Amino acid sequence: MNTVLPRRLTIALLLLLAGLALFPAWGPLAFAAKYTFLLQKLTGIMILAILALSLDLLVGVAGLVSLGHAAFFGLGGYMLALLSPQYEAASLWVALPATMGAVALAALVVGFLAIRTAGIYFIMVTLAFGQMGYYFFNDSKLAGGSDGAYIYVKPTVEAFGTTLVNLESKQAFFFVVLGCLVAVYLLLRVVLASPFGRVLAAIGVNEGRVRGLGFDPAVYKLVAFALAGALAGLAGFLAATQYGFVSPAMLGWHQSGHVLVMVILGGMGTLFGPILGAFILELAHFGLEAVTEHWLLPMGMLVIAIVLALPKGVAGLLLQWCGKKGDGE
Amino acid sequence: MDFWFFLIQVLNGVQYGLLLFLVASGLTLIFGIMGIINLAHGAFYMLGAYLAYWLARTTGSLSAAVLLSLPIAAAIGYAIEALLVRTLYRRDHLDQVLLTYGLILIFNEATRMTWGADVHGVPVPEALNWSIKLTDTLSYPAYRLMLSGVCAVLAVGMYLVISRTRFGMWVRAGASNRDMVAALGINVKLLFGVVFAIGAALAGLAGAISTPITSVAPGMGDSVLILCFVVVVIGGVGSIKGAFLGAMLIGLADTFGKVFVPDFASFTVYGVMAAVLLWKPRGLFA
Amino acid sequence: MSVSPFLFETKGLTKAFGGLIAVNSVSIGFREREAHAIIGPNGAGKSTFVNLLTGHLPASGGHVMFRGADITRQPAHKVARLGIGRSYQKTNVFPSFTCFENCRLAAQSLLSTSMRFLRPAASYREVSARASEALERAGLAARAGRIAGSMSYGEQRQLEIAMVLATAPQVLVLDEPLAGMGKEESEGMVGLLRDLADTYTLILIEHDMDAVFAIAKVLSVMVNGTLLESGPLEQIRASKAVQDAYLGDGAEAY
Amino acid sequence: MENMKGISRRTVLRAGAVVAAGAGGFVPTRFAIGNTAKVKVGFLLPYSGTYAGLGEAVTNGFKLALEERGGKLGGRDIQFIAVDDESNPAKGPENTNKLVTGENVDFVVGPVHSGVAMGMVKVVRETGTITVIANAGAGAATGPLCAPNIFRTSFTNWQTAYPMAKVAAERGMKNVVTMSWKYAAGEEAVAGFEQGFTKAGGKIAKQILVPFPQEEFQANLTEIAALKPDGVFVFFAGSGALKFVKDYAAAGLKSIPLMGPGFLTDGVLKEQGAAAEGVLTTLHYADALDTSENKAFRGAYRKAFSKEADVYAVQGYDAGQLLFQGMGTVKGDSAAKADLIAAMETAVIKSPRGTFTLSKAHNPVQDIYLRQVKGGQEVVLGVAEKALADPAIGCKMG
Repeated sequence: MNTVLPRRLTIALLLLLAGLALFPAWGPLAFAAKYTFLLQKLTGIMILAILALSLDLLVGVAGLVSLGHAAFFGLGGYMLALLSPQYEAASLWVALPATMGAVALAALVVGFLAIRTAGIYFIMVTLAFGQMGYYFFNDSKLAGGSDGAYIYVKPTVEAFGTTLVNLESKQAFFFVVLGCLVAVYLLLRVVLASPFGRVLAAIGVNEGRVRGLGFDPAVYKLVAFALAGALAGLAGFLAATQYGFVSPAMLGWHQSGHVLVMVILGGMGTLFGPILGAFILELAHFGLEAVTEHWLLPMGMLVIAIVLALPKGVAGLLLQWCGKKGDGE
Repeated sequence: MDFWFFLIQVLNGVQYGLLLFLVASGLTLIFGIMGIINLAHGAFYMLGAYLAYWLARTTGSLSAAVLLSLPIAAAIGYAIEALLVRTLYRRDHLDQVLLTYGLILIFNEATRMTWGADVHGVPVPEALNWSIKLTDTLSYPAYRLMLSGVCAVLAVGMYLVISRTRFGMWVRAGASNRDMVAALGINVKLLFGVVFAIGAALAGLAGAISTPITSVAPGMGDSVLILCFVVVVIGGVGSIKGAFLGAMLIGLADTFGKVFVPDFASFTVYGVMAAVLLWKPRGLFA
Repeated sequence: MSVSPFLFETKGLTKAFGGLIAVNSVSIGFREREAHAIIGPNGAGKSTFVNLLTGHLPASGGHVMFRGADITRQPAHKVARLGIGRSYQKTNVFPSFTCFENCRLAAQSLLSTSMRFLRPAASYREVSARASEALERAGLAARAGRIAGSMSYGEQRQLEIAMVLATAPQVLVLDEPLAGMGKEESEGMVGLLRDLADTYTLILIEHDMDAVFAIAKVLSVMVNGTLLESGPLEQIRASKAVQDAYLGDGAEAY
Repeated sequence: MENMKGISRRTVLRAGAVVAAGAGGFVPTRFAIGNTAKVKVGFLLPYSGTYAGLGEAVTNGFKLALEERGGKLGGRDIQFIAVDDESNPAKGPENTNKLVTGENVDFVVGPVHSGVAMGMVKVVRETGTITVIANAGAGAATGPLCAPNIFRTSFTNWQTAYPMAKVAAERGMKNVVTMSWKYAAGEEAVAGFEQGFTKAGGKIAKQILVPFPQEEFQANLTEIAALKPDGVFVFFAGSGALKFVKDYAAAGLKSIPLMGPGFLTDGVLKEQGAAAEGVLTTLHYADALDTSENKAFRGAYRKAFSKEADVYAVQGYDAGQLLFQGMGTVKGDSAAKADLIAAMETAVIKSPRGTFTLSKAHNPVQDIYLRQVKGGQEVVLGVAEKALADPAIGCKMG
């Protein structure tokens, strides 16, 4: 995949981003009473978009189809729950690095074992590890078992005794998550253009050849797995912060499958595609649910229609349009 | 450990394994020959169960219901292959995953719209509604024994078909090298359609004959699907022999896990799978 | 023990797949800057031999020595790092990358490690320079910006060579570089390989005898997994055994 | 091939239209203030998946209660807003938020699933929205997490299990095996039984917990047979209950009394058939309760929905009654929260299950019935425990 996007597409994506960032300005006018809810809904979707982005590094770039990625998402959430003192706030400066570090470490261990396998076997091994994580939190008394656990007070973001951002404010949290989404996207763009990213992308295309050129694919895949895990942990951390609640279902394979669908739907390996995928899937869900209680039926049809009509996901379609009309290459 | 206790637990494990095998064999067949990861396989299991429940109530006979639900499941399988799956052979595996994921949603919801969300059960046929007494408290239900018998017969039958017939040769060829099937000058379209239909029928059959010992409810296929994937992967994708061994392993691991390490019961199955794959990353027979 | 006269050599190298012995105790020595071709009929075990040589397959027995060190058990990526570059029989480039990106990736082996995350790969000047140089040498400089998958077959074969060159190897192991090429394309490639033979140690697997005789100075002949004979071009041409077993079989081979 | 493309494109278009229609659903809503506006009641219930039937029953029961009372709450018209909670705990907070923040509902009624309840409680504790739990029995919701605005018209898992211990002891059982899925509801119920049973001098031979929601019980049934206990106490519901009872009978264990909270047979009794014969259960309701309230309720329910009412419908019905009484006292002024809560706390609900009041933790203080399956019918043997209140350990209210 080319590392530079066509100009038209860049402009279109920036316009979308601006629209999103300005939502707190136009949202109240357009949606009145529903604004606050929609603000939270959008925040939630952006968190899932971060998760989808992190999975795209594995699925779309390195060709590692993980069906256990939600385990790291959930672990991130649980880390915050475990690190938060019961009635006090955890400091973000401590809790976030600790969470991402711990999740990266867990991903490193799982990755070390899983990367020995390939193809459908990799899918299944990651699924198995994901389910193990799910059952760990479901069965152990460590953090509330199947009831889940609460985070009573949101983490504080302070520097020299002054609060920089109050995460209790829904609007502030919206911008924090938006910032994280943009930051993760840019980080992954930078990483993809780096020597590491080039090798990783090459592994996704033709692993044997990469080995022949003198790179050990296993090491690169492992690092990517840990990085994707840490970013999924960040998403989990944000998700846990948003509602102050974590439950084992965060780690389950349904969640993993859901995110995988976002990635494929949006367009694998394009980074911006999975973000669009997250928005499309969640908004479709939201819209369909409002129309019929049998929303799963049209949802299934929508998924199938997109597979049949858009083989490279929504991003593939956009790239094709912009590639044809735009100043491309 | 008491001898009878142990024996019955082995029987329990084997019986569970045989049932898993019936579902998993279709899954591994479809993957082996067609290269399709069919997430909707569990939906066919559910469909078989619902059809059996519905037909058993209309016809009053479970065996008639099972026999009738077989061709229906096969026909639906064939139709889905011809209408949807066929367009995706040249595509990435993941597109197929997505398509069949969409199918799960549709199947689950359509089932609920047709038969409602209630939980249903099918009574054990009178002729088999008895138990074999082994000790004063331990006994074994006859229906489960019959179920194991049917599964075992099917397993042997499948083994013979695959090792002795032309169709079996294609299956073996497909499992080891998919391009070869096309090279053999076979009507690939027809073969794929038939394989998909057979896979659907096997899953449907498993669902149908297990109705008396399970509960018929929406989404019942999902948990079976995951277990069957575990079975297929342990055995080696595309290998019927592997699926059989994998199913036995999972059946026994699950049974004895619950008895000996109840606190880790949910881990045992996935633990066994992780261990097998770390030892043999491509499964036992691949 | 005396110092081996060879840069790269195999000693009794053997590979068995189950009961089938694909490579049977083959010992060949390759001198520095020597163009050495390995020929033999289909199924002689040449490709397997190459895979053993470059660590792509684990050997069942025997040794591979490079600069006096035993590298038999080294994995492919380590072998490549030692300076043994190889090309593949089937076109094996990254089709979604541009021609230049393919080479730049190969040239990243210049860096002590590619575990660098934040600086763009394009900004490593020495890497880009070497990639350009390799493209130049392979005659693809004009094609640098093309998406590899959209280039002609012959160009992709050239790119294959350029990528190997970009890894700055000492030894080039080329597995049928002319396979599937048209006459004109072949001529260009032969010219390129002759040129390379001046600077590199060349190990060439090839069916096209015209090309082999035009490039190689030394020939080894493999039949049924064993080494039939190895020696200078003229010796092999004259060899009765080789003619009987291989060259003599059909005029089409010559 | 061409044709195929046409179809898929049309499907896309149609799906797109549905999405657009959905989006149209949240055009700006007029925001009227004062008592003339409609009261918004939000249902947070499963309308898809395994528990969809339960969600439907709660909804039906609730609507029936209000229709019988003139279809108004405190004189105001009612607008119902239903959100499918998908029985997904991970989405509990978000789905609650959809009602509370998105729709600004005055009341939340739900959910079925305990995990969803935990997520819901988290949100409504912050917003202060008056919430009636119409099923989920998680002890914590009216225990450590109790709050003035959280009510329950159903039960706690403890309540449905504890009285059975006395019954078991009275029947001379000394040695009992307990079994459940390994999840909160089951563990709480089993703990309730064990607490009562050991207090009465009995012994728990073994506690078996199986992974939720797995339904392969053979290994454990064989284990139970080998242990030869005097009785077996289990917590299962829905499809698990159906399957367990059938497997239990098929394994030849019918000679050992099977006991459990009423969910073991409720709703699946007909499907269980002869296998359920003799099963003893305790619950705060029984379909066969011979009271005029129950008969009237069941008749009305059957007439309205051409379906038999069940315990979930009763819980929904009583949630409706509770809100009706509360809103009646404050004359529809839902903004007067303190008065409203006080009115609800002191409400006396004439339920089909029998009259009940609420404890300080806002959980029903109710009779628990002992029931047994006889001749394929659930027969009420009597009251196992009169006016039983959940101990509400950890609740600092009142």
